[in-house]
Amino acid sequence: MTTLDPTVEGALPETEAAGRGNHPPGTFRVCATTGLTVDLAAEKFIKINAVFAVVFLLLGGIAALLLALTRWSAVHLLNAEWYYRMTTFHGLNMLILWILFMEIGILYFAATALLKSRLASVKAGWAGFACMAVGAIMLDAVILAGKADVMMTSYVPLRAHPTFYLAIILVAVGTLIGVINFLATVYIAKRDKTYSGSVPLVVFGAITAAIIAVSTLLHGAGIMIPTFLWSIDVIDHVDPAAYRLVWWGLGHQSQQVNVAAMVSVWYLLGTLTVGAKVLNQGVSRTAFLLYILFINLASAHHLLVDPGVSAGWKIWNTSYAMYLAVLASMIHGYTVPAAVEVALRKQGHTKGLFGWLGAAPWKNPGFSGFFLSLLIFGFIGGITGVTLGTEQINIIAHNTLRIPGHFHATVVGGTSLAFMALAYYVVPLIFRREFPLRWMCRAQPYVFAAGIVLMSLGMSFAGSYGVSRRSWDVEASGALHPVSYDPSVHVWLGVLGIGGSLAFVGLLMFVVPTVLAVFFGKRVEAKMPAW
Amino acid sequence: MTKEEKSGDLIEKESEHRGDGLHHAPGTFTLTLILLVSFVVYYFANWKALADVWHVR
Amino acid sequence: MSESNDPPVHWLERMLDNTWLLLALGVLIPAISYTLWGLLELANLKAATLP
Amino acid sequence: MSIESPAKNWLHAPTGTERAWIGLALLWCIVLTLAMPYWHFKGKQNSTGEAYTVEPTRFADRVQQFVDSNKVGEVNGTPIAEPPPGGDAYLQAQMWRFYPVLQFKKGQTYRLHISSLDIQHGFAVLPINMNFQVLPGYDHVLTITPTMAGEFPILCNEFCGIGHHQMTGRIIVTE
Repeated sequence: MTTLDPTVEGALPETEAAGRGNHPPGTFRVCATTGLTVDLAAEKFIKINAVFAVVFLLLGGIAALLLALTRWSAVHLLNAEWYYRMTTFHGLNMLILWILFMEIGILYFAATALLKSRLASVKAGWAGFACMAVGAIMLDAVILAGKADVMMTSYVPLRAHPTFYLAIILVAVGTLIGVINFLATVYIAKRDKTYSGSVPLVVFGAITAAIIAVSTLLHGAGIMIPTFLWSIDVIDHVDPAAYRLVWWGLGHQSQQVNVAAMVSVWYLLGTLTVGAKVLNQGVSRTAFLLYILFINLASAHHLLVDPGVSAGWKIWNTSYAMYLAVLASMIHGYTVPAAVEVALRKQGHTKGLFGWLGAAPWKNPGFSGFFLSLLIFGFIGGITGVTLGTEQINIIAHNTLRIPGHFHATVVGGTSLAFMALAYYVVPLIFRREFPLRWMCRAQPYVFAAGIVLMSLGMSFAGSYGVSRRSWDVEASGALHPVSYDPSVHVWLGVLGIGGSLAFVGLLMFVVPTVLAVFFGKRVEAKMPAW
Repeated sequence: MTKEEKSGDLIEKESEHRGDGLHHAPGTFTLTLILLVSFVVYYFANWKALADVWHVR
Repeated sequence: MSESNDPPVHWLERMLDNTWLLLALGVLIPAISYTLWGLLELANLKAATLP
Repeated sequence: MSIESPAKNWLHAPTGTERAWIGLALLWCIVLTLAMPYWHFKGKQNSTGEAYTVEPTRFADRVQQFVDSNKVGEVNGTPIAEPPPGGDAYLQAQMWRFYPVLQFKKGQTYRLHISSLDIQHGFAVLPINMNFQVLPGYDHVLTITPTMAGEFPILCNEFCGIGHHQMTGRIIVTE
């Protein structure tokens, strides 16, 4: 296999030396590798957000291993109390904390480096970060203290300690401040004409993520504030059906933020790793527009077998108004790899249908992580998601293990893996530290992807026999009326356990080199060493 | 839109002519076709599974 | 934005460049189609007669 | 480049394989869009969300009345209640049991009312794997027709506290 040397040099054009945007002197540096102007304040925020993100990834990952080893019925590690506690802890650390901290970092990067702009407000940056950090620490503390065994969804009238709701509100407010700071930066960049024409595609994708995030966080405030007031007995009732409806405006829409951010990262890594160009700006941006307009209706997927909302509401919203957001994902699923294919063909890898794919830089974890993320998201996450989210099909899927089987392929195999791939560029370019243990980095995306795929398949198959998600004991031992499953269920739960453990190894293979690089890595003085 | 490309293949020339758009990505197209076929199979298999359960309204 | 001698910019392109319009649409569409419609249906449920 | 600003007038119609793929994808999305309304009218399995608001205590009273007048036996200390074909059946979910055990006749249609007395629960019929949500304050009505005979465990599939995994019940379907 030919390894394309993915030196960013050559893959990127010489950026004009003139454009310094609106940075006051002394507040920016020019990246020796990419030629981008890096705002020093924004750089600081990208760094602390990334560090916090990785800490929560590790915490959530440890919980993940414990959960996988509990669902693996032959091991059944934790007791019931800690199993449910860890499920709550894992969900919030992974789906909320790891991903939100990463996303704020990505937004700050997109608005400042790619638009050659200063950050709109450093104070707002600190305020947002402080809210998020304090909220996150409170959240983890109250869960570990055993005061909030309510799952990530915390469906009322199941009740957690008020600190739990307050912590989520703080995280949401902090994130909203970050998102507004991003939008304000986009505004001042346009006002100060730091770029001409339209914003770069990656920034457009980041704007898409930010817009979805605004809707998400408004729903979050709309439900968590009344729930907090209920938890301190200021109001006496929160309607459970209304809670589910508005809560999923937070819970599912936040996953759409991930989709938009992940697709932007795909485009970015396509450019950074093989010099891919956007084939058709209009097509890619229109696809993002379809996300902005329609993807948030998909929160209805969680209410398909609920009482109260009508079939009309379910069908219309479940179809995202006509599957237009699915169309958007199918478009990105073509344009992203096609851009890679065109770039590699232009570099001379023209043999056959897939010669370009064989010649791709598979030893560059930035590339392999990104491409595996694309494949897992599309082939497993996307297909299962649209199918399970069909109004009637949901009857045979709701709250079974098929659901986590689906979203681990989208959020973990898709988003998390893409963000890890991005980190292989963030650390040398933003932290300016070299990765040690490069063999481990090269192998990491494969190990992690294999683990997640196995785990996702194990969950999906076990779920198709009706095994419930979030159940400590699949055999329901001690229950008044016994429950039994097809014996193959235990084989699939074993696959889940093995896959989950393998994914945890893959996670450590990411965290260890990243932490070593950030704190002890060799300084990158000039250009980033090629992967 | 000014572009200077090292390779002078025909498709690139033509695509410059038209602005954006025309490109040659048969591998990706094949991959996406495989995706579509898997999608169709999985989707209808689920409708089939649904048709086997109790009737409910 | 564009100088007078430029060809006119397509409406879709102008829309895609208008972050604030997109923000408004992105918040309003789900708020109406998902949230308001859903809450209205829940609010209009009848009490059970329990025959 | 995805990280550079394109010059104005970048909007162009897709061409080549890109155009072909978008066409195919759009076609598939139309199929997806039509499938749900089609099944709503022609299919036998639909979740229409029929529901009414109800006080949990009133619901519990109705369940007890249903059990008292329809009791046909007892299993593991739980009464078995058999509604008349075409009639109303009541199932109450609470931490951590379903009450009562229901007995149906195969091929008959029943209006099954499910509600919760305390927090949210799930209603999963095994091994056929049908799943519905159960909320306190809402009488969720499933117009259900069992199509096979046998004993079917039911299971809570929504987290409801430390005893969640032991929350089971049963539906018996006779020929």
